[in-house]
Amino acid sequence: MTLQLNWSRAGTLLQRLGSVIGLALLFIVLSIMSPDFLTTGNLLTVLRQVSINALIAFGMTFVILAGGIDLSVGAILALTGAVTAGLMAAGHGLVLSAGAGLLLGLVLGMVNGALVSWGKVAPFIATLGTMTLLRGVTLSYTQGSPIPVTNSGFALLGGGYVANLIPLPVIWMFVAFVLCGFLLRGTVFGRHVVAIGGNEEAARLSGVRLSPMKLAIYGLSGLLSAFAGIVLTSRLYSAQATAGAGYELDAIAAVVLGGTSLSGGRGWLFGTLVGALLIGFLNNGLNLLGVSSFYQQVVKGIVILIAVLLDRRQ
Amino acid sequence: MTLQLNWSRAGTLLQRLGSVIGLALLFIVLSIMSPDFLTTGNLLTVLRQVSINALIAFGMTFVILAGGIDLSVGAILALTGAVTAGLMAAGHGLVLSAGAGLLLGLVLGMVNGALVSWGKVAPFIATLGTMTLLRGVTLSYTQGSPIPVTNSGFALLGGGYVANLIPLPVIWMFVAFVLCGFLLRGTVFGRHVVAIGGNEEAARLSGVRLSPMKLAIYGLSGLLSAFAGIVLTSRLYSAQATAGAGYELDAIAAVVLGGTSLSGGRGWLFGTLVGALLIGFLNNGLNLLGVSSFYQQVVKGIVILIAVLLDRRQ
Amino acid sequence: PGESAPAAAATAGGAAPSGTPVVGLALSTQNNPFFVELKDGAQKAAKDAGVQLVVVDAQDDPARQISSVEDLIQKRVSVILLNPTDSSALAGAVQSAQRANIPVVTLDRGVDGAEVASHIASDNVAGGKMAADYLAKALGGKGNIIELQGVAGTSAARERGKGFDDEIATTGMKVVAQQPANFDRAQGLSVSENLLQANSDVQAIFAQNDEMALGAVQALAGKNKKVLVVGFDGTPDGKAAVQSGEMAATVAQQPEEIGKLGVETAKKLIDKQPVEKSIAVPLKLLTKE
Amino acid sequence: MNAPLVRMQDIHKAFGPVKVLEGVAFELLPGEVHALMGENGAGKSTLMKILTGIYAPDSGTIEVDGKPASITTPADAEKYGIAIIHQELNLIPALSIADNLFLGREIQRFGLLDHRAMTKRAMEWLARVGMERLDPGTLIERLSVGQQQMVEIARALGQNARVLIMDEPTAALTEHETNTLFKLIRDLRAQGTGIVYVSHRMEEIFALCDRISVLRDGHFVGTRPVPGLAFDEVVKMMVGRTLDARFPTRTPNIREVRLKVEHVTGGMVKDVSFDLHSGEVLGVAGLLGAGRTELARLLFGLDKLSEGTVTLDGKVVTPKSPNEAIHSGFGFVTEDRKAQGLVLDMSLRENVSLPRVPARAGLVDRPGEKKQTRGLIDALKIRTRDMELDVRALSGGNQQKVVLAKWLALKPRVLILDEPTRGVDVGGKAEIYHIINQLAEQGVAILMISSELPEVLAMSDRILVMHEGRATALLEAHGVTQEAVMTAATGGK
Ligand SMILES: Nc1ncnc2c1ncn2[C@@H]1O[C@H](COP(=O)(O)OP(=O)(O)OP(=O)(O)O)[C@@H](O)[C@H]1O
Ligand SMILES: Nc1ncnc2c1ncn2[C@@H]1O[C@H](COP(=O)(O)OP(=O)(O)OP(=O)(O)O)[C@@H](O)[C@H]1O
Ligand SMILES: O[C@@H]1[C@H](O)[C@H](O)CO[C@H]1O
Ligand SMILES: [Mg+2]
Ligand SMILES: [Mg+2]
Repeated sequence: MTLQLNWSRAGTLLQRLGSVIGLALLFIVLSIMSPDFLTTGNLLTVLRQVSINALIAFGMTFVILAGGIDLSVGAILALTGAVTAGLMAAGHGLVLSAGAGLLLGLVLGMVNGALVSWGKVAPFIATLGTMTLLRGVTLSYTQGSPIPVTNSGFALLGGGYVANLIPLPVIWMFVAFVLCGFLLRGTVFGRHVVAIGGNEEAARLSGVRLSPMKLAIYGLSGLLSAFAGIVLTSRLYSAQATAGAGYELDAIAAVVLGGTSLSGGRGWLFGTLVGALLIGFLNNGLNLLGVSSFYQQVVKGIVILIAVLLDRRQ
Repeated sequence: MTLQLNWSRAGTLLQRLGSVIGLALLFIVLSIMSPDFLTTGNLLTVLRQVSINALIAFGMTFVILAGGIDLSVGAILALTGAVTAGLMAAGHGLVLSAGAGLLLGLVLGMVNGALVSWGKVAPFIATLGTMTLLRGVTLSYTQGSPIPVTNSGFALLGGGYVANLIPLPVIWMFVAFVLCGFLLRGTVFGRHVVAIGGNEEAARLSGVRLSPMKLAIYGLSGLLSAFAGIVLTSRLYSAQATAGAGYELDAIAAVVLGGTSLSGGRGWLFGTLVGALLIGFLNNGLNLLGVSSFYQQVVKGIVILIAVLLDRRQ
Repeated sequence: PGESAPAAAATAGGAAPSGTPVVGLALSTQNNPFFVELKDGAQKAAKDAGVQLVVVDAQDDPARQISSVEDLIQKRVSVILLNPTDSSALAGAVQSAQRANIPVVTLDRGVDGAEVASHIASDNVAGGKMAADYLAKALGGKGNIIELQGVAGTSAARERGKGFDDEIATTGMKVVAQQPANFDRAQGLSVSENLLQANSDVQAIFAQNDEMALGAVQALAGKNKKVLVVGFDGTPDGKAAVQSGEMAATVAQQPEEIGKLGVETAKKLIDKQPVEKSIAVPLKLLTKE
Repeated sequence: MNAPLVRMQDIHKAFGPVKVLEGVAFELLPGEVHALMGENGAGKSTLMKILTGIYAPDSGTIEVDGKPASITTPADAEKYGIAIIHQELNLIPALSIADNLFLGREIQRFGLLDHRAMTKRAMEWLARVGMERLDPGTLIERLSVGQQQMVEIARALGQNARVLIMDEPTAALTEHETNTLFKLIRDLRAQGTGIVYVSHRMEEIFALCDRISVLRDGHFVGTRPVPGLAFDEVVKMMVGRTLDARFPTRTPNIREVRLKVEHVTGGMVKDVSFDLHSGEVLGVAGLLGAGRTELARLLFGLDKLSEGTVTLDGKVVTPKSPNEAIHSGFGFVTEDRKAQGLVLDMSLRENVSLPRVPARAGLVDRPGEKKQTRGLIDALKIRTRDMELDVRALSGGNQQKVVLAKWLALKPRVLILDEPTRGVDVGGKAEIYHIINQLAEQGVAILMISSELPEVLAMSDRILVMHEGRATALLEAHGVTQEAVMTAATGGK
């Protein structure tokens, strides 16, 4: 019985390490194939590129762990970015504008949570609906044109550096990782997220309050998407009405590549970080190697499939 | 006990009728608001517009009923369309080219099925992988340029009329509807699809062979996507490398709006047809009413949400 | 290709019940300020000309565009202004309109395989050539260039690429890398970053529109190397970047003018006046001075 | 005795137009074990779910300690000191034992989970129910159904409730764990805890309970003290009539060897051999996790056999998949009807014909299917008037009969039954026994795994006893005692 237990632990660990090993392999291959790959500059560049997807994917990890899915992350990113830029353009300060953007993201996420819990709508379709709706709202709000940012302090948020070397978005990413990891493993909230994903009915009968939990979970996803939206807006010096199109799939891919089960209840945040890095390094590597963009997608598809085939649970 | 039985049946019927009632309401509202709506010409136009989505959504209904999902439909549509057009451009005949396209769709679908059954990859991520891969293959194959179609017989497939009135794609749609409906309700195959979606383990223990079934289910989805791709190519007089982007979401929306449960095991094909019509009439109506395209998305998002809120099971 | 006639033909030159003629504008997408300007130009002109303008948006999907053109036919508009998502896919839609006796005017991009009443656009091949000529002059005919391409499969990307690449081939300059960034600013940023990592010896970046060029500008920020960025379109953001020196130049189109000319042409068609088969809207290379 | 701990009065509950409870009363005293009895679907679980805040009653009152109580959520129930072990397992498979034990009432320090304290406490709780061998870090999904049931019990006990409701706690347990549980219950009773005990195992009721309340079709029939109460009287209260016999007698007609199992090994099953004859019922007994279910899974091709051969009617079959097993003549009534036996959202008709849909060339033969289903509904006395009803809406006992019906339709040569009467009421059990006998008479070879010893003893011709994956004894059922079986089951000689 004791043996069985250890074996089961080891099995899980091995499966989990699948993505880490994949990342390591990719890293080695790219280092050998491209002389430009293994430079501080390039690695930091990739980390910065990855940060947006990682921030969204951290929130997505909670949602997927709880057995849901959030297709509206890209749309929330676009709208909150636009609102933040719009407020600044209207003369409001950085703190108020960014704060309003974050709050909006939280609220929109909670609307998703309300649709899923009180409305009893399947998460896929609920967030598909809000995604469509919010994309329309963003287009109406921006009238299709980018909103330029002039506040130079705001531009630092996504474009600044620490110690003249490490891009600020990389710092945000790691701070978010530590906080979210802690939330997931160290708190009752995190425990209940996993419980809901594992067996919603059992969690309910054990006294887990599903509706507030779902509001919080989707709210967290909305909040992190909004934060990503603000960082992206800052990096681009402008808010784009169509920003974040397709980001939901990238985020889901990162989560799943990291070994979190799409049916909920099983997963880890570190895997999501690894998954996001895997995608980022792959994109970067293919560009460095000068692979034709047509073939890049082919390679990416194959890598996704190989990674999940290696990582699958039997 | 007896009462309960009748009640549960009635409940299901009422829920199912949700989408039908929704469609009827939309129909009435549009007839009143736009003088151009209720004309034979317009109704046939909408039916023709809907046919592509409906064909894909019929296949998607089987996949979703069996508890899966297929994100690769749009990519399969694009690739099979391109290959069909490419073969014709290379001088092959209509039948051979279209046949090859259909076969390719079937095989690609079966690859999805193999990944899901033998590969034990979650359907969402398996088809996300093939979607990415196939998009890349299509871009490489077409080198990003559309492939024009010159065969005038082929152009009839999507552009022709029966009795000088009913567009051929509408005929395809209804033929596919009848065949698929029969497959689902009248055959052992259909029975097993629903059983797998309802309880995969119980189905397996009852002797249902999961792997061949999944190959067939995803193969059917691929086949119908290919057929849609061929019809679309014919309508566009050319195969577009980027055709079908986002069609997976439209098809899923049609299936779910029609009352089929995303978690599998519950649903009907007629609902999917109604769902597709709902989306089609909404698009058409918003255009006829001259609603600003920015707000169209807002309206569509709201309609999706209202429809699923009405249609949900408690 | 023969599409037999649908019975449901609309009455020619139909009009809104109120008596004001209705013109349909089928846009490829509004996800780009370029088309928003085009639409603005058309709307202003419509007000002046006393016509009602109905705008439909295809979100860059040709199938969706066919549907919206069909919807305009059903609405019995008098003229359809078509900004095709792709040059090769809309011939059938154009023919349907003509069968319903609705003249079609193409804007910004043409339609292959169908006659239209008029075609109003910039010459994208020429525009690509202008960008190449500018760089040849600025770099003295020598240097390495990165090219950011638009959405693969769109005529704008194809034609600009062709104009640019063909002209570059006649000089001593070299396109060392080309990747699509899908006319998108965020993608312009990350693709540029990656390409710059791989190609350290680069003197210029040509982006097939301003959005991507602005992304490239961000990628260059903080690098103390001089790389000339040339964009295309002349959007407000693009022009501002040229003024501030962040971008070296942009091949400015006049989207508002395209939209305005479209509506004016439509009005002429309604009034049964003759129109020009092809109207070239001038391109202008904008640089700092 | 003092005032009642709990008093429920005039409880009404309907789901849609279906009246499930009509004016039910129930009273629980401190320090008593109170049996709640009734046929499948009588409303027992519903009543207890109302008491624990899972369902809201349509009307009626609940008093705790003589004061009106408002219990609308599971958390309310906990506040009043009411704990429940549900009829269905309610655990999170991917979380550890400790995580599950503390779900909803985690121990925290400074707002953070205190893992160490929870692990320590979990070990105490497990030891209390005799499961000290389990590591609190083990994932629930690694446990057998019975072990999971013990975790549920440990969790409920950990709440130190004054009212403890157990809805069929022993349905998945064997004698050994049942005895452990009874000892715990008696201790709690001595401390003044009130216990509601729901079970279809009559022996347990008489061995354990002080009073008994009976429901029939949603109506309250009455409450009686157990001492002096006759078995037949309880049955009469439940069913409205007396039962002919609990275990119908059968004249065994054992014929040639049908199934030959030789040195079968795989998973935790080690080197099991036995013969099973046409017309024979071979009972399989063993403790929790002895490997009985695993043996059945191996025979049915669900798990991979690492060694050994299986011969059916002289032909080596050794199934590699359920599909193959079915084709060679096996049927398998699984232990967990919800997870493995039924497609809950399909109709009774569709479930029954799932292993083989009556069809011609792939096209479903609807009339044939209906006829077949009608016949099975009659043969098994399944209580439903419409075969189109989703099986989800049937009571547990009737669902169990549907699982049986599935396999009867196939006419298997070897039928494996894993806990065939779990959760089935006395009447239903008798009917199932009757069917088993009929099948045996028709020459079907039956392998019957059961944790209910009286059932094994009464129904089997021979008994295979398993211990830690091995067959430790093969006994002639005639004249064998419970003690002999238990000795073999615990590995003793
Ligand atoms: N959520 C529900 N919706 C509709 N009907 C229900 C629901 N829950 C229970 N029922 C019905 O209520 C009746 C009583 O069910 P309940 O589970 O209380 O019976 P029980 O006495 O516990 O039976 P068993 O001995 O089989 O466990 C049954 O007919 C059942 O089908
Ligand atoms: N999926 C699994 N993975 C690992 N071990 C398992 C699994 N399922 C069961 N086991 C272990 O195998 C052993 C045998 O379980 P099995 O279900 O065959 O026992 P059983 O005799 O039928 O008892 P029960 O009455 O508990 O069903 C148990 O110790 C259990 O912990
Ligand atoms: O001319 C336009 C613009 O350059 C735009 O940026 C992309 O599409 C082209 O058709
Ligand atoms: Mg019950
Ligand atoms: Mg068992």
